[in-house]
Amino acid sequence: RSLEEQFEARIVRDEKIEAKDWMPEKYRKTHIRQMSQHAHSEIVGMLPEGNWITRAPSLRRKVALLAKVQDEAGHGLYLYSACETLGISRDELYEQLHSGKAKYSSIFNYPTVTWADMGAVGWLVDGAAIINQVPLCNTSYGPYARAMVRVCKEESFHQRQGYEIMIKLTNGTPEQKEMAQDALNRWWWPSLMMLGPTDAESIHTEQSMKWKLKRKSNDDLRQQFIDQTVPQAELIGLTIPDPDLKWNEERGSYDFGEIDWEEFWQVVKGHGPCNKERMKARVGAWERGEWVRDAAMAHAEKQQERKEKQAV
Amino acid sequence: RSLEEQFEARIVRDEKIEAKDWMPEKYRKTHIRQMSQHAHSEIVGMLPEGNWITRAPSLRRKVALLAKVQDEAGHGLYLYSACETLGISRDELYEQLHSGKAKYSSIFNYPTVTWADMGAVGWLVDGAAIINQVPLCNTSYGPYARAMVRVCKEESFHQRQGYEIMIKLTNGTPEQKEMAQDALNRWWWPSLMMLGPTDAESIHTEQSMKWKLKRKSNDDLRQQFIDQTVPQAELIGLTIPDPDLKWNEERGSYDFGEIDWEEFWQVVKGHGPCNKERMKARVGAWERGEWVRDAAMAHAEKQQERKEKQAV
Amino acid sequence: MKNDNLYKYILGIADNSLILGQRLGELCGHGPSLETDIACTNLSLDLLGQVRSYYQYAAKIAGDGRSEDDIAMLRKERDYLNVLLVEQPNTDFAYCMGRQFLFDVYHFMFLNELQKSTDFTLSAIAIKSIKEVSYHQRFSSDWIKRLGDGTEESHLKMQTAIDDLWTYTDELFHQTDADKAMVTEGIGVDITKLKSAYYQKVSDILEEATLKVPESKYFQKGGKQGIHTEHMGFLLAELQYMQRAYPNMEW
Amino acid sequence: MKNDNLYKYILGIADNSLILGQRLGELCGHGPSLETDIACTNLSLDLLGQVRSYYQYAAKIAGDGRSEDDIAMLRKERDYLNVLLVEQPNTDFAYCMGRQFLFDVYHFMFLNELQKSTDFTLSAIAIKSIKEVSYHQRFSSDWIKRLGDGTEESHLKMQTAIDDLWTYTDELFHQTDADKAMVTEGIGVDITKLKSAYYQKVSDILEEATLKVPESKYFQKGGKQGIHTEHMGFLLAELQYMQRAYPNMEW
Repeated sequence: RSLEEQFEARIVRDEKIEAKDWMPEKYRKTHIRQMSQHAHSEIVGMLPEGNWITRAPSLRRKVALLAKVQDEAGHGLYLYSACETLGISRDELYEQLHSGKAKYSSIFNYPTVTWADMGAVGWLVDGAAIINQVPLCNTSYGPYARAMVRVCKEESFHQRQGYEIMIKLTNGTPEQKEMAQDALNRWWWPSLMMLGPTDAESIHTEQSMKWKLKRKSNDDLRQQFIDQTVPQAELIGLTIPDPDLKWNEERGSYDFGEIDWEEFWQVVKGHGPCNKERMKARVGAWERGEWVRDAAMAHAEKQQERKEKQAV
Repeated sequence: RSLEEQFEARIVRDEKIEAKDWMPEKYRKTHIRQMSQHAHSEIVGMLPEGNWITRAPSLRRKVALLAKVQDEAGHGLYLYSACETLGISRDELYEQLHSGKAKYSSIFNYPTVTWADMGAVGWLVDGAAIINQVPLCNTSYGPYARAMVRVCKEESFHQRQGYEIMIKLTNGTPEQKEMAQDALNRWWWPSLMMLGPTDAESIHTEQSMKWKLKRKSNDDLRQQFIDQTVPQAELIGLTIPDPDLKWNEERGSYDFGEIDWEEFWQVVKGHGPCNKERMKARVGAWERGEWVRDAAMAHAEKQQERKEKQAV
Repeated sequence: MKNDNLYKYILGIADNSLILGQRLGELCGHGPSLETDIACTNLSLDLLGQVRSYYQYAAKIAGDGRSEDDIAMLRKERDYLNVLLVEQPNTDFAYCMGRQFLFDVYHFMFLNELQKSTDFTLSAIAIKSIKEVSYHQRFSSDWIKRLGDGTEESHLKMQTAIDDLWTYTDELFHQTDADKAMVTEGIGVDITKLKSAYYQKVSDILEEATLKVPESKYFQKGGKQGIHTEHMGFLLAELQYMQRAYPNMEW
Repeated sequence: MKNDNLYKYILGIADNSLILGQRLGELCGHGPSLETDIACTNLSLDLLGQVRSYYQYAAKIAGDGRSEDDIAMLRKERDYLNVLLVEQPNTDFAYCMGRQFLFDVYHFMFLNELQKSTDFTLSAIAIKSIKEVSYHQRFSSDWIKRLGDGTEESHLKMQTAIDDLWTYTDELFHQTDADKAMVTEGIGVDITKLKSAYYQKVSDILEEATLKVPESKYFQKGGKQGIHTEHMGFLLAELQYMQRAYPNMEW
């Protein structure tokens, strides 16, 4: 049997592919693309939440938010490392992000306008992310699968934390309730979009299914997200901003309204509310940090030289 | 008679010296030093007040503060222009400021910590400035004297405005009163120092008296300031932070406590609370603005060329 | 509120000038030259002066005891109705002048129409303000030309600023419900009618400045619905600090 | 307040960590590398965690119904008692690390003594915190060495930062009245006794980092009396924004 056939057979048997194993070039490339996109999303995702660290309304929330953003940085780190096992360097990955060649999740191109957005982002965005990611804990590429196990555990904690922010607001003053509803209004549709274009417009799907990089279609994931989230909203007295939302007894699922795909593509193409800001922030941090990274490198080299001299 | 003698005679007759007139080199240099120091003080003085523009507590106060800071910039402009009549360029003057060669009034090296400082600075700092400056409206060098007439008129408006801020605070809530008293506590001694070192330590004075660059000694000016300000403080229920302050019936003046000259010299030598910050702000603005000034110059040259071509 | 549409209409106008005035106020003492410092402070002064008239009028209409300062400084971020353009940060002098220019051209056209308002107060404010704004427009247009047709560096910086800020221009012409109601009543300006003249005027000046007119057809919106960029919260934290920390006091 | 000195003593400790934690929080997502971002967030987390214990204790002592958040976020600028050092801005990474280092060395020595406090709560907080702060000190010292003995550029930047920040070190050892009272009661640390060891330790590390130990004998003070630098007001405007804008709510 060819290498390729052996490889495919391993995947079918649910064996994990490891970094040193033979793999088709396309598998490698597709994984680099998806994993780096995922890593970039974690890193860019630090910005909209980081925006509220200095203004968090209580010390408890400030600490929790810091911890959450730190977790995201940690996720970025695992995922970049997993990506590096496929023979691409961190610098190359950053280069792809900064040049706009690599994508990241479009949701992070929306602004966090009020404190309630910290709740909505945790509840909805992390909620949608988990739905996307849980199946990846069993994906075929070992380093990715293991990273996802760790990521998912933390994400579900973040989601609960976000939902808890919303509970607190909806149990609060009328102003706080309004703030919570407003956040839901603004984040609902972008969260649905987060699960990707409709199946009709989605590319790469079949191949990705085979490699277990994708186990359900975008539309199925979206339906799952909606069916899971609507009761959570109802429970805390919030209204989903979709007049067409209705329980479909027959399907055992919610019917929902039309998604504004024009907005989705505008944001994906780089014209969302914060695309420019996010890239400015990332590129700015990278450029301002260059002398620091250079210094760390130079220092490490000096230390190495000294050690070698001592050893002689 | 020598040129020098004729020159001195004109000054004695209270004639104004103009830019084109002959003058001794030392006269020119002393004037450049004093006028530029004065101009620099206006420019640096924009910073501690500018610090509160975005946080002024009402629209009316915000507008008044903006107008005041704008006036200071205007004073800087007249004074630089007056200085330029003596054959030094604005760029050279800035260079002297930025390199630390030229001084500016030390009072602007104190931070403006609360809104009440906008009152205290107007009342005390502009008050002391006026006492310094009014005699200069009759100084011998024409361009300086004329600039000072204009400056003094506006300064006395600023002083009233500052005092009015203090009145409003002292008529306000206990918190506001406390804020006003606190500002007086912090600005009182630096304001006294603003009138210069004691006569014993003051240099250049005799020559400056002759040229009418100075008409009273520092200690006399200080006494005048104290005698004028103490009743103003009493009127609005504020306490001068000097336990030794006491009306001296015999002298018809207030006796007052020891000034901390060590602090004065520390600040003059560049080690006050904000010396570094102020210079960073000025130098930073100048450096960040270089490309703008270059562009304006380049554009003006292009326009000139076009005009000349059209004329041909 | 009885005159809810009029109230909101006034806030929409006033908030633009308040937020732009606040941004200009940040510059004070930090500009590229003493002359520009004076001029920018002047723009800020003019705008905040106009703003006071608007908020005083809004306070009268609201009739609920709130003062001009309460209205200007004690709303929540979601209740500020300014366009996103004016809240953009002072990234560099090219951004400051670009933002100013793109707003001034609109502002002038808007006031020119508002002069004809059947609302006497609004018309009076417009008549008083338009002279100032005419100067603003001249000032910022001149700088666009200077920087656009100055050095290579300034050309590049000016073009970058215009390209970035362009995305916020379309919102200037979005009508809110309050806008529509006020147009119907003869009080408000039909801003949709100003759009083509605006882009014509802006394009003419950009061309004179040897700058490219951006071709992007993607625009941002939200300010008029109170959904602002992430810069706004920090601006408001400063603007509101004293009123929030010392409530119900006179200054 | 009955225990006024103890209350003020706790605030003096807690405010240092709160303000430094806030400054570190600003950096989040904007650092020179992902690893430093994680580490700086960690410092911030540790400090703010410690801060909560202190303010909870202060709230108990105050006994006037105020919560930890009320104390942390609802005082006026003049009532914050942190040293000027910790409020200095994130000018660049050299300043961030310089500020951290100059504080960490002090903080470690301070907690080391506070462990022996006769006040059970303070001693417990110190015991819990010192492990974290020992790591902080190692982290910032390492960066001082890396940047000092890195490239020419980093050396220059690190030296500039140390020179600028040096002026704020003396204040660390100024005793307030509350400090003195607490020392007498066996609760507080006699910080004057830490001074020479501090400068020795700092100098050793600076020398290892090939940096010059600044010689200036001029120092700034004021923070411990609530007279802060002009940076502080802007920091507080953000820190307090939500508590001020939405008073008396639970989050």
